[in-house]
Amino acid sequence: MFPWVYGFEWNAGYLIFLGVFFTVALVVAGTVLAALWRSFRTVRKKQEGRVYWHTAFEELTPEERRCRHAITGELPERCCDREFDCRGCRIHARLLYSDEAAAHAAGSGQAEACGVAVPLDRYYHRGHTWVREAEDGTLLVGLDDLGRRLLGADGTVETPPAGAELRVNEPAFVARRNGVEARILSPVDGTVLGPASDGEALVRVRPAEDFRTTHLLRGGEAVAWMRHELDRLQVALAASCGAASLADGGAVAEDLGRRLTAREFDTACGLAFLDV
Amino acid sequence: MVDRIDEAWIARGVRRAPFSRFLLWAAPWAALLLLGAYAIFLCLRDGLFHTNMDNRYVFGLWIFLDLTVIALGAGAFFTGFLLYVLRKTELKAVINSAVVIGLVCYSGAVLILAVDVGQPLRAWFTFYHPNVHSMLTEVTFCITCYLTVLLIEYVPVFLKNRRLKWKPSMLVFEYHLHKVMVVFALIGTLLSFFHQGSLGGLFGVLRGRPFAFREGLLIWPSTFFLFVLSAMAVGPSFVALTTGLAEKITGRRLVKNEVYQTLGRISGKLLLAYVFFKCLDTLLWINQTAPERGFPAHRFYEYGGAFGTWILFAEIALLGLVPALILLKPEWRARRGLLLGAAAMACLGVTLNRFVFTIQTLALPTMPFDRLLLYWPSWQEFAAFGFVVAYGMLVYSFSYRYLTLFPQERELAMTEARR
Amino acid sequence: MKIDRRDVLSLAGGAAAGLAVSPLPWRLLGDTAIWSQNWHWMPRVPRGAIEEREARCTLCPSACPVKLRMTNGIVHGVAPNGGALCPAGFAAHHLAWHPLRLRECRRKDQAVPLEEALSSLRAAVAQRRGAVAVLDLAPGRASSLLHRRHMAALGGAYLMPPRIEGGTAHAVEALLEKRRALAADLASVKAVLSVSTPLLDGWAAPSSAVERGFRLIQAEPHRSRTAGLADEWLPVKPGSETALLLAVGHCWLKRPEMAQQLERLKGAEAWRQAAEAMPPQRAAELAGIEAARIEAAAADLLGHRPSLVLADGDPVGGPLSREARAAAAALNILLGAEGFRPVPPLPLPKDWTLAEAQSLEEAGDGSIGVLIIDEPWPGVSVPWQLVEKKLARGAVVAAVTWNRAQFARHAEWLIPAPVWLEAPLDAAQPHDAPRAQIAVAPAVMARPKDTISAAEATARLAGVEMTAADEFAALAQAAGSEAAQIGDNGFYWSSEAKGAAPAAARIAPEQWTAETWLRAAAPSAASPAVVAFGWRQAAVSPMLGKLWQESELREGPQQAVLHPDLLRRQGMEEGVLARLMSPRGAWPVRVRAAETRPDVIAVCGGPSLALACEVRPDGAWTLGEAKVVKS
Amino acid sequence: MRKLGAENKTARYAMLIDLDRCNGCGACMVACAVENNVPPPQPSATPRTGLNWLRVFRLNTGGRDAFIPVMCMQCGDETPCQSVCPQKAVEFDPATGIVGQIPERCLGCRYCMAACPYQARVFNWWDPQWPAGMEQALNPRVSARQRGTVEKCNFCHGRWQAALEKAAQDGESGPVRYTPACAEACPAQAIRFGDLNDEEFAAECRDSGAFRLLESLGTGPKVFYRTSRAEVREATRGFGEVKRG
Repeated sequence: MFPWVYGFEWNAGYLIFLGVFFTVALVVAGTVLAALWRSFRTVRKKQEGRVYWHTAFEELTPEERRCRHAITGELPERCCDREFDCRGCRIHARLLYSDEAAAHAAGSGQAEACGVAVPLDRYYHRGHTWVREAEDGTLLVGLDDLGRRLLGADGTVETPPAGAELRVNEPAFVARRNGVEARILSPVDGTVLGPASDGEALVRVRPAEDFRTTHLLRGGEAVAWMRHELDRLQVALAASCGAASLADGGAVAEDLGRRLTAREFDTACGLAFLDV
Repeated sequence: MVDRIDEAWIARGVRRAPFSRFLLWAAPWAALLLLGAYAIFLCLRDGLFHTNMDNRYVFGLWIFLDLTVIALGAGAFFTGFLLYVLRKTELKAVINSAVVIGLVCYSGAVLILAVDVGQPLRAWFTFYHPNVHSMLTEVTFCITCYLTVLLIEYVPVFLKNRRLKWKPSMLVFEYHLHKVMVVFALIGTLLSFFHQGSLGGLFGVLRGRPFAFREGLLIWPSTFFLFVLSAMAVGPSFVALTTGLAEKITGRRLVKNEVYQTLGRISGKLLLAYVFFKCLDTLLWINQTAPERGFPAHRFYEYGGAFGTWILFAEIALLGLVPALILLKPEWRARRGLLLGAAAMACLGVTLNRFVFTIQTLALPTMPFDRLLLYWPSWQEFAAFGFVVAYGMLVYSFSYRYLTLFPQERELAMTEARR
Repeated sequence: MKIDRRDVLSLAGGAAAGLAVSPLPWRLLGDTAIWSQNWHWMPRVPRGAIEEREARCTLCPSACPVKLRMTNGIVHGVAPNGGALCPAGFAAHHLAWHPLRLRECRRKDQAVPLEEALSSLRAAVAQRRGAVAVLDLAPGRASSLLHRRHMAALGGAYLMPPRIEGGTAHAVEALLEKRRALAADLASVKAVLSVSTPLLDGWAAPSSAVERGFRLIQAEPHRSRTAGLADEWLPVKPGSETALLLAVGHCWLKRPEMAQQLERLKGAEAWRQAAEAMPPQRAAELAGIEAARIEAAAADLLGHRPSLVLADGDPVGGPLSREARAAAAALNILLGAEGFRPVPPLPLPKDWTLAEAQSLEEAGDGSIGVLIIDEPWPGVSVPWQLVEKKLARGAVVAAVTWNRAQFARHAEWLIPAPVWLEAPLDAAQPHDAPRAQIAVAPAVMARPKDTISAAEATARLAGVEMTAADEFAALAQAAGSEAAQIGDNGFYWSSEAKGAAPAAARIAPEQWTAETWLRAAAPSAASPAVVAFGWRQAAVSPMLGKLWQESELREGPQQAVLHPDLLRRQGMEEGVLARLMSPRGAWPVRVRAAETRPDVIAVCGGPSLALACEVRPDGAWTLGEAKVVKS
Repeated sequence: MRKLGAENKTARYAMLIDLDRCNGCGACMVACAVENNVPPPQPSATPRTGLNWLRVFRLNTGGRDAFIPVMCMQCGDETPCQSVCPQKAVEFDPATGIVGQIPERCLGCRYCMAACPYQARVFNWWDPQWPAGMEQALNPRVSARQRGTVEKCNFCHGRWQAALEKAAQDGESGPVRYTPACAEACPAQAIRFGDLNDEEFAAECRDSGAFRLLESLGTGPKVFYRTSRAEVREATRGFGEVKRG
């Protein structure tokens, strides 16, 4: 193998053969080392969240990746190709004309879908969290009604400490119940100020400088989305939940989590919080 | 309670059998594994007299097994090549499964090779004091490198386990490794190409064995290229076959039909090309190579029985041409049963080809006063064979249960539920 | 300082990288290689200077000159010294470590000191419950002379096993009015008809058969090595030998010159009637071969004179029937193949008196009270039945033997004997040449403690004061200047025939009628018939297994040879283990397909195969009742 | 006669075996095994698993038995085994023309055995074992065998080495003369050992009656055979014996 080991010969055959071998070995080792180095850098830069969402989004089914405008019926069947970040999406921009218009689309009032409350005074994230602007300009972030019902009274949500950075679509909270853990994605960019004082929200967040709401659902769109979500959930759980269905006028149970077996609950959490 | 013990390890959105059922499935394989381990232990402790190999049958069941699983395991490199290099994106649905199959096949082959050699402790000599003119050196280098590559390819599949993924550093490493996968796919293709080829060359260069000897192209005999082509042809078939079997055994839909169609189509085309070149090679061998070395080719088939001309016919026509035609005709290919049947035939064909090159080559006498000898493996050989099969089944079963071998499974499960 | 996981990992990584560039792993790899060559169970090759020494191989009467290669007093190579050697000779030095070697003195299943055995035997001799006798399984050695001397001192008997080699020669003597020996000098004959005699396979002094100039016709049920090398093989049915030989005589009867020759035969008329009643067609029917081949053989023998007919039998399978031997002898007399001078007497020291040499068959039934069996290497086979008959009630049997196989079941005392190279080299008389020889040389290797040669044992019983070495020296002195030197203190004396012949075996044809001859001419009824054969040298060294176990060159001990058709009919495959079932017990045999009569199973064995045989009233022994069955 | 000179520094050792003389006694096989420290057969060894560097085959010629001793042919032109060994455990010595097998380097992959058309190579399926004590009688000039490696005839390398040492002591140069164990052992003197650079011996090997086994494979064997019996020649003839080109 080396010139100083018996059996080595200085001829073309040996040089080509061993040359190819050492090249292959170097490329393999180099590539693995490069991947390790890049991982190391990613971890140091605290970009794990981004990576997480990137790979998680890849695994979503086309159904789950359906564009918000397809859910409302504005567009024919379409899958999101921007990992649910509509902020730079040309189609989204074209349909909404401007961010301003988007901001005004949010109104007030209370809507509901099959018994799940969808207050219209807030923005919804597709991972079942919402954002509401408080009077002081900070943001309140909380779980929506479906998320709340899923976790029920026994469930807990672990929130990040004050000062933690949140970024859109990156895991922010961890929901726990019955030994099932699920990551909850952050709806906004910002810094956690601390737990929210009102019972509804989870944390209070100082928005990042370029804070925008373009990527969040609002108004009627949110209601349509919620219906779509309930439908999805119901289909996924159909096998175990029996005949009663929302379409027949059924309503979502107040403590949904308790009605579900551990396995179903696990599936439901994955579906709702987009944690695959 | 036992049934739910490992729930936290199973991916969300897919259904797996209760743990007890899984144990029930794994137990016989584990038993076979233990028996095989005992046989291997005997061979390593006492020597190879535990096998029925002899000075004529220097290669027996094990080398045949090696050649076969490596040919079938070619599905891994070729699917990777199709996906990452030729961008057949639909094959993403089976790439993980193909990687696991490749890993199982190659590691099984290396394992059995380590038992098969008389002095396994000296295995490193081949690396340290290589004779680069030997096909076996090429085989050893390539198989080791490619096994390393397969292990690296397996790492992201493994790290995507639900529990492991929870650790951000694992996930990040998986992500970056996945990003450079094209490099491994390319290197794997190169290695596997040479490796399959040199396995073919292994017999093609035996100038003392006119039955196996073939004329060369550059420094390689024609079998070098035929082995590569045949492995490429049956690789996708084997992936389709295993996927089909996994669907049958688990009772779930794992990949979309288009994946089968793509695999079948590619396999069919390559198989046809292989059959063409194999015929060409056989004609050349019958009319030129063998007679030139003093052995008229008909003498090889004079013994009849297990080694009559039927074996040539079965290898080329029955298990080569027929499956190729089935796989090429879209209407036939569209029928799952026919498609899998043809895939199975193609796999059998390549198995028969490897059998011919290992066992038949050694069975035929070269010296005029010698005779045809037959060989039947000992229980230790069968048990060690069983060890590899059981090992493969267990690794695949565990991988299927805890890792995402078929990314489309979740989607298909939901579509099914909607229906 | 807080140590976190990363520190541990980087330490491990650094350590691994550092280790790779250190010599340690490479050294370890190198060590595995050295280790794999030096397992503790692998034998070490002896070290030391190689000396060469001249000697003679005395394992058979050929007494071939050899060169011994030795290191540290141990022989590790035997090479011919200006001659030839048989395969057994090349591994003969392994005999000392043969797996069957008897290493301790035993009384039945118990190890006893040698002295206890000897004093107990002395006491038995003193009690005199019957005669004292030595059964010498390798007669014709210098040690045989010592035995006879010791027995003369004790008033005991010296017994020889039934004659197999040389059986025809003795039958000739018995059939002649005037005693004359057979010309068994193969160097000068032109044609030989050999009936079941392993002429080219260790028979008599085998070195004489290496380059043969005679036409050989071998009549034998299976294709033995001799049959394979013969110019013609007559595959006769076992038991039809007498018929074949009578038929050959039938072909000659019409010739006018035969009448004169026939007159010299004792009981000529009976033989003539028998031969007339056995035309070749009848014999061919009995023997299962074509009549034309018998006629051709008869013509060959007449056409290539001097010619010879041999029907000695196989050293393991036993002598042929008395009638067959006599029939062969008759043919030899017709051929005029006799007429050489008988074996001359050995030169002996003047004061020695020797006990008469008797055949075992001649000893009185139930007469022996103490029997010493001398079973040196190589001994011949004797069925135990033959020995048993001669023992008195409560007789004491002691076997002075090299091996644990043959007499372990029957003798009360087993006394370990030194083997070739450990004992003085001592060759036996050849049977095929009318010469007498003594070949004695001192031992080459140290003998193990507690071994005693049979001659030493009988000397101790007889109270002879001289050591064996002294007795040999006395023999050398008697041989005088005619003897040639072997090595340092050895000598080789041989003489062409002159003087009186030794005692003949008892074949008494004068009372025989034509019916006696014809009755014996019927072949064995059993089908398939089982016949025994063997090669005396087979058990010299396990290395000889190369010839039959690790190749198909020849048949070896514990092998049964069957025709492929018979093998198929018996439902056996080549190489499987089967059992030889005889009324005397069961023996494992490995079956092999070979060219042989399809109605014959030939079982090859070492000397202990004789124990499976039945002794017939005519002195022949056979495996007639035995079967080879699948195990 | 041998031409001694600068151009003749090397030897091409060869054997010429007279099949008419061979009577299949097997002395060569036993002498070979004893000389080269080959262990005696294991209880379950068969002709297929046996350890014979030299094997005498019985030829079925229809008539009188004929025998053919087959050992490593020390192929020259295109040694089939040397090129296939993955780790250089087979070496062709240009100074003697002998194909050497180095068991210490052998992995036991047996590829060389598959490559050899003469089946002259054997594998140590067992740990070599001698009956207790018999290892004292091993040949000091040859190393003991080892399990899991391939073995073959090397024209008694130990004897060549000894002859070389003796020649060095005597101050002789050039190729040495020696006799391998089988040639020494043959009671019929059927095996002759010589040097093809020796004109006289080479001429005998080129003799019209002399032939080699499977010549059509082009391996260039250096073991020559000779027979005057037509049926024996027929039984040793290769399948087609078509000449190349």
